[in-house]
Amino acid sequence: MSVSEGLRATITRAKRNDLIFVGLGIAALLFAASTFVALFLDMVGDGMSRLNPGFFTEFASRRAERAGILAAWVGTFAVMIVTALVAVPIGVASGIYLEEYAPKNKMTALIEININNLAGVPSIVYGLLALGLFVHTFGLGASVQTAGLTLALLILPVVIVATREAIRAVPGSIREAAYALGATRWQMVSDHVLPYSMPGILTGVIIGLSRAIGETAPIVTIGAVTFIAFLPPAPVTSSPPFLNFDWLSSPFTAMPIQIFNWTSRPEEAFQANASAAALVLVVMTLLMNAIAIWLRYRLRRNLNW
Amino acid sequence: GQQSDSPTPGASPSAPTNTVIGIDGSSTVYPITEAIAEEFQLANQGKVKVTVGVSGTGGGFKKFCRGELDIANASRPIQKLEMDACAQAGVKYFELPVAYDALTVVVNPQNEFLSTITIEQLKQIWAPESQGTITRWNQIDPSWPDAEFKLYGAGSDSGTFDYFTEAVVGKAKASRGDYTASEDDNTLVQGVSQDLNALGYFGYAYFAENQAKLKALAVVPVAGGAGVLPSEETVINGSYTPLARPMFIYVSDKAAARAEVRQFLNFYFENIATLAAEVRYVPLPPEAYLTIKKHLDDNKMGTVFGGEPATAITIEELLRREASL
Amino acid sequence: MSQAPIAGRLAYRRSRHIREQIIEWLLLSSALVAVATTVGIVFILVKESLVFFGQVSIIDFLTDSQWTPLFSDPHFGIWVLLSGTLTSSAIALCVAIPVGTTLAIYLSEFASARVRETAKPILELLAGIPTIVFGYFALFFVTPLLKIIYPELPGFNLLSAGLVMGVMIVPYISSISEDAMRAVPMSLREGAYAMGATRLQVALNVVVPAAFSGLAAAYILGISRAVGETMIVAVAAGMQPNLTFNPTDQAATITAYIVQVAKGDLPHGSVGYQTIFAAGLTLFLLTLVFNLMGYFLRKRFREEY
Amino acid sequence: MNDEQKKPDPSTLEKKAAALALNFFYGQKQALKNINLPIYDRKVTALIGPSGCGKSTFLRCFNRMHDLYPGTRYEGQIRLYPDDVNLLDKAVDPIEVRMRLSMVFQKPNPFPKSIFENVAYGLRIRGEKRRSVLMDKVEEALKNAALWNEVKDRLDELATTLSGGQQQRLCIARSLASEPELLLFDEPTSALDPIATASIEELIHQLREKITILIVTHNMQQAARVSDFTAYMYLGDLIEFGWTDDVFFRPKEKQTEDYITGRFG
Amino acid sequence: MNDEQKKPDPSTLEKKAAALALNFFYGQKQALKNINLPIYDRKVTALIGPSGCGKSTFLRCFNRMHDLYPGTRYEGQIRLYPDDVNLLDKAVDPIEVRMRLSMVFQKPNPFPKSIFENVAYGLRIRGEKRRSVLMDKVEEALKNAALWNEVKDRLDELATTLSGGQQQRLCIARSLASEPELLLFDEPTSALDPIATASIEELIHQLREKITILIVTHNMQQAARVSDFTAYMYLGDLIEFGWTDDVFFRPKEKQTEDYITGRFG
Ligand SMILES: Nc1ncnc2c1ncn2[C@@H]1O[C@H](COP(=O)(O)OP(=O)(O)OP(=O)(O)O)[C@@H](O)[C@H]1O
Ligand SMILES: Nc1ncnc2c1ncn2[C@@H]1O[C@H](COP(=O)(O)OP(=O)(O)OP(=O)(O)O)[C@@H](O)[C@H]1O
Ligand SMILES: [Mg+2]
Ligand SMILES: [Mg+2]
Repeated sequence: MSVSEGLRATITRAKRNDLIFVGLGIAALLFAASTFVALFLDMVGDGMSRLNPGFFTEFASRRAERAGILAAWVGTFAVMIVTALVAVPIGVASGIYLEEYAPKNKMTALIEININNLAGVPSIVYGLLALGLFVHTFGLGASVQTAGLTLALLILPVVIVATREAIRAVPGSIREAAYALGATRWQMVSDHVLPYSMPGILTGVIIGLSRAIGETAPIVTIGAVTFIAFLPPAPVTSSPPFLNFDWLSSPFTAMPIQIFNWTSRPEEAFQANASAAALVLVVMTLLMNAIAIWLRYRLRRNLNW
Repeated sequence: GQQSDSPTPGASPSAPTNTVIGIDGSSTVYPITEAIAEEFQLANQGKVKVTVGVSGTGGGFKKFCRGELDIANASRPIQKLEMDACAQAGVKYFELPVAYDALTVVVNPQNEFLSTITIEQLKQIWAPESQGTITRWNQIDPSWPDAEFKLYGAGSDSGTFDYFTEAVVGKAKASRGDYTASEDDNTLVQGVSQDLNALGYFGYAYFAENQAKLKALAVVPVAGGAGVLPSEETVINGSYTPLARPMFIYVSDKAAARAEVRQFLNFYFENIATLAAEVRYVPLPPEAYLTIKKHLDDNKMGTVFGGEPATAITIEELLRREASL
Repeated sequence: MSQAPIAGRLAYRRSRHIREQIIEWLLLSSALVAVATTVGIVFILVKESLVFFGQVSIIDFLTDSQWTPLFSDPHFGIWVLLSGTLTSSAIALCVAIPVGTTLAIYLSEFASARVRETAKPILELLAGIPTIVFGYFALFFVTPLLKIIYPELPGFNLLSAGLVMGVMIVPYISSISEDAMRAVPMSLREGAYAMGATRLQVALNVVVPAAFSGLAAAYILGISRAVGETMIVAVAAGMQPNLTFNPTDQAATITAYIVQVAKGDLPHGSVGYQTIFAAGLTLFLLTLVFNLMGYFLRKRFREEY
Repeated sequence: MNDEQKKPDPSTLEKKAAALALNFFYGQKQALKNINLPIYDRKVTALIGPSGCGKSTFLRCFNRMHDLYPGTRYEGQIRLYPDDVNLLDKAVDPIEVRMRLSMVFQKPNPFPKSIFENVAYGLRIRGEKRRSVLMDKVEEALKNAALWNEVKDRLDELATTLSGGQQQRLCIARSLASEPELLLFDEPTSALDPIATASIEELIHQLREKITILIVTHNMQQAARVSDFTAYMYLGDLIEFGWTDDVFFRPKEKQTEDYITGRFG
Repeated sequence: MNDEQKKPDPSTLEKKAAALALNFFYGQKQALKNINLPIYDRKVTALIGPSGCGKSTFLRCFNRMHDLYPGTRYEGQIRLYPDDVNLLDKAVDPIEVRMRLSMVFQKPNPFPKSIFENVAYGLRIRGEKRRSVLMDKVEEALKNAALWNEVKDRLDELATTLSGGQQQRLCIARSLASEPELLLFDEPTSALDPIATASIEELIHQLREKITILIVTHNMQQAARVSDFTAYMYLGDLIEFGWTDDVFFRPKEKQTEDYITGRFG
């Protein structure tokens, strides 16, 4: 090709910069990945020895080798159920409102700024809110429901934002098709927008929950208990009315609290417990994320507009 | 029913097997109460449930005085503000000392020149006025090396901090600020064990579990006296002073009226001597427990400290005060 | 226009109309939960802070150079905590913004679809790790590592807390930035490629400016996360309130202070305890300022492809 | 132009709808200017004109599509016969209008649901739940859209797996299933290949036996092929309207002629 | 068709480029089939054909745009004259190719930068840093693109604030600034209104004095108006190529005639 030598030199230089950047990109990727690997191996090294079945089926104990995370994982599980049950309907409804209903006015702008802001409010501030509002004003105590509600508020912006993004990805042509057939707004939303944006919404919910599951600061602030050698009452009973909501007001402990507590124990052996519990927690979040990725992949296959 | 005035979460009046004894408060007292709760539940096959939280002494009293707790763990006596809150809410309480903790002054194990320290020297090191001026070992004692020391101590939000400052500096909460503070004593252990010029203090349990990494100093209570190392013996005989401090549980009158709480308290005092030692605290002499237990039986409520911080309370002194109730 | 009664087949159906209205109200009220949350946060923080400012002058709060609220000689200079917060955040951002942006550019513009689809979920996993785990990672892994290079480094320091916090934030920044860059239409890139630009030139000259508002959003969220992060600094930065901007010092941050006092032994209602609300309010306002800045930046530079 | 022989005076024909002095505004921008246009019953009316002249805007007035977007404003009337009501009247429920006037869009937009559910959707929102009725109507609509043979064995498959031309016929079947009185087509073949286009044109030919059709197209050849009447629009004005072969071969307006012979602008 | 009088035998004309036995594949799918097409120097060659026939695909082969996407494959040659190199050769750097062959796209795609920076961009990546040189060339390019008068007072404003037609002319100016040898236009007016379209067509008229142009259009009137040569493509095949008025008025192939008179499919 006939381009001037000067130009060719410029091109060569530009292409060299390209290569350098690729190097940087890969380095950044390796940096992030290796941190993760180091962290993971660190935990495995410290905690692996404690990961036996008993670790999952025993309550906490003052003897490190006897202590398990039964109450912690059940508590985390119960709290996550409340969180999901509260955050998902409210968050999805808010997202629908903002995308499909809200007129473009001051109030909508206010709600939007507000949600954006909430997404950046430090989790510890939610803890203070929960302490003042749920624990003291509403008298809900340091219970499953308080923690669930607190974390629900915490992840609400995540769910709303994910919902809105998923809804926005549904092309306008689908909406117009439904309207043109005589669908009302709600029929359009419930028959089309909502089902088609499900993968995105679910991903957002799971990512929100996986953030909530590892949150320590807010639950520490509301004062979750640490030693608890029993489980919340079962939600289903053998006698009518078969449902039991006592578990909501039951005291509980959660994985991050358990970890936090064990790390501050004087006995060295508890550090292994803490690592093992942290490992379990990380694996739990990994699993949730993996499910989110899988769902996103599975459900999106059907949606090629 | 017996529960109506005790809105302990999860309590269900119709099913006494579901009864929960709610305990919360100091993280320092926590290991003792946890050990007791664990054994108690085992002994009971879970018929009575116990929860133990760590909201801090203040957080514990806050809930306690709102009637939300049955028992508050406290690493210090109840204070004026909290007494008022309790009085206002009509919560009366039994104050029950349960064990002693020996605040331990530690240095790096490779520290050759220090094995004994006087309260006077500690005061010089920790006094607020020393901040920025007294920073080197040889400023305390010319025979010590000319090197900067690094201080490690309890967070200023903790009872440990209050007690140490009162006992050493002479005024609660009076301390220099340029030291590494942590609520998590393990991080202090970590700090001292890695730092040749470190000096720190924390609960005895953390020293006991990490003896290989730390060196405890013998403390000389009054000038010219002999240094005393912290141990069960020196605490009980009162020679490890002023850094031995009592720890308490507070039981609300309404809770104390409940059978299962009584049962729990009985269990508490039957087993405290062994269990406290197991978690590295110093139990009181058996006769002390009898006296304390008797308050409960005699319905003697209230505090013997009048809402003031107190230091240098040897077991003897404590018992004297208790007797006055 | 004729206002004559409309033939039955075209008139409004009342029942349908009312049902739609009710649904809209329900959705709106969900959206208002987010507003209520903010109101709740502000209410609790302001209410409790008023008690505090009743006893401590706001001037002292803003100008005092010492933070010893729990000492016998109390000082309430919030700048001391702010300096810790700002320094640790600045360190974190120094890591997170370059690494995150490089990664985003690499993944969006250079990497193959395979690499991208593998790397993104892994990065998102990093975001899902409980921060308390990161905290101990900083204290027991990173600090000793740094000490090899710089033996003078104290066991607690802002540097390692900030670095680890930066790593924690990388996925937030890279993920959101990458989404923003991928949303830049291919036609813009093709415009530049067609002129003979290299990949890096296209990325830096076209894609990055076009995705600016998305990048701004990512950075702002990163800042909010850094400022609001609690457990990492609580564990690894030391708890010594120091008016310092030196990364190798130890220092307390606002969040670490709050979480510590929240579970400490102070009597509730005392001035010392009340400080956590004043500190929380400061933190809230700080993140609010950043988030509003982000909002207006986004609005101002909203992409019009 | 296929019906050249039998070409009566339009005024003798029955009207299905008519725009009367219709103006339309996007915010400040006027997109339609005083349009008067009859739509004759069971005839195909084509709307042609350069891009941006307001063809789609006009079409979307008929089923009140603009109501969905804020800042739009109608003036004048669109009367629907035989009811003889103004579709644009505030008292008219747009949902009811849309149930009677169906629209097919430029790009095929099947719902990402099964083929069956796509066609049944119009009936479902009308409250029809009986599977057998749905089945019958779906079959009928697919037959009318000349798609039945191709999809009868795969009614449960996702509609998005169909080819472009099939998707567009599916969208037509979806519109037909609820038996609309007027079918609105907005450039229904512009996203399709020639073969698919031919099949849609063939379909329009068949449908006009039973149904009134208003079709927007940018393709003059197509307008010439499928329509009975043609309206030529330019920058929001209706320039000319008449029998298709008149408009194409004997245009009254110079502007129309220029456009049709490719000399405008 | 405007140059009917002086219409020499094409073989006497100088070639700027030529496709020789060109095949192109998107993965398994063959989009171009054995295309042989000369592009004459300083003439406008129009590519027409139904949607999906491969016009854009062909155009994009010239500046190796397909290299950006994985799974694409070229076979055959595109020779560029006077160097007489094969543009598709692996040894040829696509960046160098793109620096000599400029492309204007269907939708205006100005960079989110100032008007000045948009036009200067090609020069900047060629390493030109002198403000005065840049200024001169930008002015010249904007004048050539008939945009200078409209934007000379607002060169520092964001290019996205321009109207659609102005944006497209800006994109043309951007291409012109780096003095390309061959300009590739892919439906440059399809997103524009008639007035903007007319201004772009006028511009093409002026440009062909200096530069070779290859333009894809779906608008046959436009092809007739602006081009010297026309190529008709169908489903990846080149069906007919010749002087524009020959192709339009004396097509050799029945297929071409059908398409042009609107009877294809
Ligand atoms: N949502 C809108 N807001 C403002 N103006 C609009 C909107 N939609 C269309 N317009 C304008 O209204 C005019 C008519 O647009 P319309 O879409 O009806 O044209 P059209 O004839 O269908 O063109 P095409 O053949 O390109 O589809 C155009 O000038 C267009 O820019
Ligand atoms: N990225 C791609 N991957 C696979 N097939 C493609 C891709 N892009 C285009 N095609 C196919 O290649 C063929 C030619 O497409 P091309 O875009 O070149 O058509 P065109 O003549 O430009 O059509 P139009 O007038 O609609 O722009 C079409 O069948 C198209 O579906
Ligand atoms: Mg249109
Ligand atoms: Mg094309």
